[in-house]
Amino acid sequence: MSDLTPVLRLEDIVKTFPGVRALDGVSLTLMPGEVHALMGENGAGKSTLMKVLGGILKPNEGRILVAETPVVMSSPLEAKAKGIVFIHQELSLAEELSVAENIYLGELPRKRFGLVDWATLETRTNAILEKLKVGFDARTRVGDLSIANQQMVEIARALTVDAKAVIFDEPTASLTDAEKVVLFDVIAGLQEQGVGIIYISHRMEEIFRITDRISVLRDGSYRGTVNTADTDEEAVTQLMIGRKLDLTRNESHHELGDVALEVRGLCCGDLFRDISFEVRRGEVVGFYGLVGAGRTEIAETLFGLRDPSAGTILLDGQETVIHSPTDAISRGISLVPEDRKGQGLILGMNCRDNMTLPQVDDLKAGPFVAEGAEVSIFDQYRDRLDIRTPGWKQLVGNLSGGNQQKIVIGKWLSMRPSVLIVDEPTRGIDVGSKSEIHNLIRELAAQGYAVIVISSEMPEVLHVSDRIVAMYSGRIMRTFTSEEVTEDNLIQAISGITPDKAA
Amino acid sequence: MQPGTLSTFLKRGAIWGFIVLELIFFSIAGEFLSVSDKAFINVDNMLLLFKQSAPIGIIAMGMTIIMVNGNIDLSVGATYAISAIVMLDAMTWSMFAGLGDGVIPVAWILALLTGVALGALNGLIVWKTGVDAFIVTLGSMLGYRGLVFMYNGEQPTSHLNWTLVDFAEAQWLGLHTATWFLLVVTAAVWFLMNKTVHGRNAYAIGNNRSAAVNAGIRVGPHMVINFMIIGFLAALSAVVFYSESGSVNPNDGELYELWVITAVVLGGTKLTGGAGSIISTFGGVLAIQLLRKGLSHIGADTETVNLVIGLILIAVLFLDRQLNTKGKEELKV
Amino acid sequence: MNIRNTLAATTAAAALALSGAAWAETMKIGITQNNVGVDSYQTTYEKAFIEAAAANDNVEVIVLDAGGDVARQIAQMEDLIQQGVDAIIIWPTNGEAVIPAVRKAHTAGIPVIVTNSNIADAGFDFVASFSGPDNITQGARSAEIMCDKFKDMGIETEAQVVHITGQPGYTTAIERAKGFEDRLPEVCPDVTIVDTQPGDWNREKSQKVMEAFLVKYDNIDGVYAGDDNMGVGALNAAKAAGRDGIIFVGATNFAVGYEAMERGEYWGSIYQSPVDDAKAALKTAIETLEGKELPFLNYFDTPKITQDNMGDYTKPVF
Amino acid sequence: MAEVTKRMDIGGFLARQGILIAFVVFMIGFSIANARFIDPDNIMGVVRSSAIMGVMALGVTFVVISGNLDLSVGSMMSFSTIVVLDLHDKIGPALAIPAMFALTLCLGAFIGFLVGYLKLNSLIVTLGMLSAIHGLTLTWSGGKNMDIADKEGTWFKVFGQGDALGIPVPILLFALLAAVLGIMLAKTPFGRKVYAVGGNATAATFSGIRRARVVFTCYLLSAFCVATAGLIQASRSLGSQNTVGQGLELEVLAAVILGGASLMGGSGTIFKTVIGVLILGFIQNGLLLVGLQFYVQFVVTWVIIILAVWLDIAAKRGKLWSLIA
Repeated sequence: MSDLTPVLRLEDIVKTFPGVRALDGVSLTLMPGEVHALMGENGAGKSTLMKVLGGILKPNEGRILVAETPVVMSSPLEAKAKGIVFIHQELSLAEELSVAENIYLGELPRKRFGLVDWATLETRTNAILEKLKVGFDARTRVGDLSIANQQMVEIARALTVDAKAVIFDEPTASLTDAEKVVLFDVIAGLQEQGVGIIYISHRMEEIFRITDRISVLRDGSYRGTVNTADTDEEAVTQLMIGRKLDLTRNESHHELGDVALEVRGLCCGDLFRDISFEVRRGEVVGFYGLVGAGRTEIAETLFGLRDPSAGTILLDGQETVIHSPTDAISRGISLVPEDRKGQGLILGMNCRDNMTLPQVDDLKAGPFVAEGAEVSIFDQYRDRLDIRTPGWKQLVGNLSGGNQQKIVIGKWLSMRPSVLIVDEPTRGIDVGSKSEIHNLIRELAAQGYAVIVISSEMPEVLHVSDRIVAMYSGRIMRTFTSEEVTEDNLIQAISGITPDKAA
Repeated sequence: MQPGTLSTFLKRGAIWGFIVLELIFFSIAGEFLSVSDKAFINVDNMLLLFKQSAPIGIIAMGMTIIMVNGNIDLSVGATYAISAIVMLDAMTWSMFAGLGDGVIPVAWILALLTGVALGALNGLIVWKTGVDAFIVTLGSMLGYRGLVFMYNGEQPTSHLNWTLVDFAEAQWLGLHTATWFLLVVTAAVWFLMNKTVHGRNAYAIGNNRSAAVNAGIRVGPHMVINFMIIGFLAALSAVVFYSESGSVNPNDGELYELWVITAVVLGGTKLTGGAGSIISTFGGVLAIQLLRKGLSHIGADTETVNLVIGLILIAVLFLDRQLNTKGKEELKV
Repeated sequence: MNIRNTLAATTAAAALALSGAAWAETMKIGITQNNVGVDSYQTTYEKAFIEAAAANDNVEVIVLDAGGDVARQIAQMEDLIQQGVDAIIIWPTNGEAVIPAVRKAHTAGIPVIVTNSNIADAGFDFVASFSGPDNITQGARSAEIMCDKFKDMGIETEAQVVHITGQPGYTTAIERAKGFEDRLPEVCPDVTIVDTQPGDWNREKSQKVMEAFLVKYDNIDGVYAGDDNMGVGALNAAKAAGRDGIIFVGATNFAVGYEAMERGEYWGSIYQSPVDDAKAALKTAIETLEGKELPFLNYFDTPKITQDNMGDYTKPVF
Repeated sequence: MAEVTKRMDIGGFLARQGILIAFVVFMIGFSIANARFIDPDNIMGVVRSSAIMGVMALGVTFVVISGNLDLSVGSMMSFSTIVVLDLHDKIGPALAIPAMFALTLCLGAFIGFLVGYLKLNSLIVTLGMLSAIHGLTLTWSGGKNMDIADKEGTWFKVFGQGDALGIPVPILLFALLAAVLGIMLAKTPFGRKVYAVGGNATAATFSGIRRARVVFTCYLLSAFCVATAGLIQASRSLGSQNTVGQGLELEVLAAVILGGASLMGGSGTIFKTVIGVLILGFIQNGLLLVGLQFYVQFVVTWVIIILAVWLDIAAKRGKLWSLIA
């Protein structure tokens, strides 16, 4: 870093929506060659700020300066033309189109008469793909790629223009560790070229690994910028949420009960093979592995959403066949799915109705839904999970991510399951809510639930689990107790390295 | 060859397989059931097949664009009728009286402009109000039909110009005029959708609208352009057809939207947008016309025709889904 | 392309030769109907046509239905020409739009017989003959039936009439409406037609239209409907509203109209049998092929039928 | 700020209730144009003749809220009308009615099976069925009009022509069905599931709701409503053509959309559908009374549909013009 002119500077940005002051005088300076973390809880204003920067929203007050020249941006395309590139968190790819077309989406190279210049497009794309060391080429259809590779396509978009600033919004959410390394190399490469990088993430270990400075937002206002080297996780967290967090490993143990769920030799086509494990009451079993290792698919099979091709499932020692979620629910299995908005919630429905949906058949007064009973269930779990909402009539689509997730968890807790499966319980959720949810999972186990936690975040698995099942490519590589697990042996296991080879 | 190529081929090729099946079936059934001595697969008959596919086929090309773009247009039948009226009526306007047969291109252009304008109106409403295209065009299907009747009451609008008829009935290199139009439109739309930035953006918008918006693609203008194209093609279809027939009933083109959508869906275009192929739509159009032709070749009566066409539509949809399932381990949602 | 051209030419030549030779054996007659299934007249016509053809050993028929779509009808004309039939009978969906297709048949040497509703004058050169009812006369006769009744009742100077037409755009609907509206002022100059709305050949639609008329007008003395289906729909509306004394006149005497006449609720109609219509068309086609001299216009008679003379007619079968 | 919010709310309220307001404005407008319009007899007459379309719209509301379409209702209504009229003279009305209901429900079950269990696209399936059922109807009737022999004596006519408590039976049937289905949709677990399936089918499945069964039931309900409409229709005219229901599917869909149900599924109510039905009925009637040509009605319906839906979604997004770039 040097004292050159900043590539991008935001000055006292104010953005109000009817009744809300979403951004309240936010300033941010991005120097060339700097990786600048932007942190804050969900709802702190990060995405609003990014929308202002991208020209999707117009700020009420304040200025945006690119290379110290004030600019007004009215569209993402204009932002890109000025050298500001966004890498979005949610995959925004057109699956039917080729990799090349996706990378150059919105700015395909043209020949005369609006024709696409395919030759140029492919040459340029392949050059970028080479830098990213990926195993596909410009013509591959994006829909045929794995999620991780699709994320790489998204990242490749940053390399198409002579960027001055690149904004990464949770780029690692679905990347494997190997791909993360490539991504960090790409970021380092950009850095060397003097590109400024804004890096948004909830993952502390990444922030501390690659960023130079950290700016923090809270409740729409700017809380300050610190040099990464001069601070630690605790200090940053405190800046973000105004209190301390418990980030220790799980060491508390409670009495384990009987085996609630046992799986023997479960297979499902190519998705996973020969899966055997058991979960006791009072125990949290973590499933750790790369995206695509088959963890979610196991959960879906247990929940009756997929038919296993072989193997048996035993609940409380009884062999069971589960054909549908309805079956699973009636046998006491609950699943908090991975995709909150797509699978967990009906966004256009209110909080109460979402929460009581699985048991609406049982909450009856005569032929009608017993609305009073529903409200009391909602109230009970709102209090217990500390869900912040103006009332049960609020549409869940209007809640923040953390509160939405709590609604989903509340939905399944109110079913009083004997086996609770939570898939990526804190994806896209801020630090504060994250730790609340972790504590909740521990508490539930203490109350005698058998809990399975599927997660791609190592600190999370380490924090909540009594035992950890490491998966690689559809198989269980190894099962660790919380005493024997270390970060190293866990990473080896999920990378497909068996203990023998490692030794 | 990548894995899945065979199944992709099957999916893409399904419509052509269906066409071959139809040809075989009607040839054999025709031997027993047809009154005619002519074989079903006869060069003349196949040339006619192309010609008769033109009215629906030309519009279907536009519908493919609209559906790839993630919209739908139910008003094409009415647009078709209005354009036809404009074309036929314009030839009688006194201001063009001095032009002689020179009035023909003028009338054509007026008709095409009418189609473009009506399409643009639909597109602008969809863009500016944000109302779903299905609802907007369901409304204009009624509204445009109202305009048709306003033009000339319940009377047909007619103007028989034999120069025009001779042109429309001509055969060049063995193919009828209408066939040429259909082929040129197919080629042009294929080119548009596969080679131009506009076409690729249309795919991107239908595939993932928010991605397109994030990438700075202006969704609205692209949609308006596509609605103008389908309006143009509906008008072109009218121009081609009514140049030959010279008279339009105010209820002409009713139910065309349904036949057109059927052809497009048979060709494998997704109703959700983002995927679809012009060549397969061409196959879908041929498949429907072949079905009609075949059923009349073997002398099926009205009730059978209705029943068979309805059930085949469902059967093809079912087959298409079967080809697209991933097998037993698929997620059950 | 050249090969295909030659091929096409040879097949065409073969087709012509064949149609000439096929003479001695059987006559192949193709018919393309307007819209079977839209009303029972056309269905009955279709069935009667097939029966009449089956009764004649020398005739084979191809029966097609255009479903009300001009494009489909023209395609069917082309198919029939291509299949090399000896004669084509057409029930036009649009009296002008089919002229070029008829010319094509004419050029191919296939005589065309128009049935039920005629094509426009411009196409007469290409048509062997027309067989069917005279819809303009029918409309005129309905006007006369109504006017006569008004005169009997002595209200011919003040009567008010509403008019429910067939499906907009159909030749039959247009011709009957024209016949009625031209003739009525000639015979009963003081009778006024206060309103006209389409009933789409549909009993239910017509009933709705009549309900609105009844609300709108306190004095309705007569209703003319483009066919009896719609006439009975209007009658149902009047009965439900308790309005008596209205004179209902329709056309194409359907069974339902005949019954209403028996009950004395419906005054009169035009007796038009689809069976006669179909037989006449087939006969005209056969005689044309046999080379008989025929008048160009073969109208079969469609007499007036009222409560007074209905005993002379059998109840329609449709 | 507070003031702004308040004004926004009034605007929001106006937009949300746009359809009701439009209804009132129309009624006033037509009443001024022709005093007979608000004649009780006329109003009763309009409601009575809207009842048939209205009953069908009730069932289609369920289908639309569950996220599907039903374009086959018109064709299916022709089928039930023809069948019940034909059977009336053959096995008597007491047996003809249940037989017709059973057959119509079979058609509904078939569609429900295809869309619910086989997960085929409802637009195409019901489009296919529109044609196929028309074929069935023609086969059943031989293409002929179907008329009851004894039109005076049969008690069958009570459903279409009878009165009870001074109110025409079709209106009573419509009101009764609207009340039952309205409560079913708003208050029962099944209704909740219909909204859930339409709102997010995947999330509903993940919540243990059997999507297929819900969709299947919606189509059964729709078929039941169609059968009821067919019964009223048959009884009203005691005779019918094969095409009696032709085109009604679009009118029904227009009414449901006017009522504010989203074609994406998950929203809409029976009450609003009833308003949508009445608006269409009164527009038709009003334009006839004002003496405008039938085609003006097409244009007016076009404008109203787009305005109504536009206002509705504008209220939801808080902006008049769309956010599409």
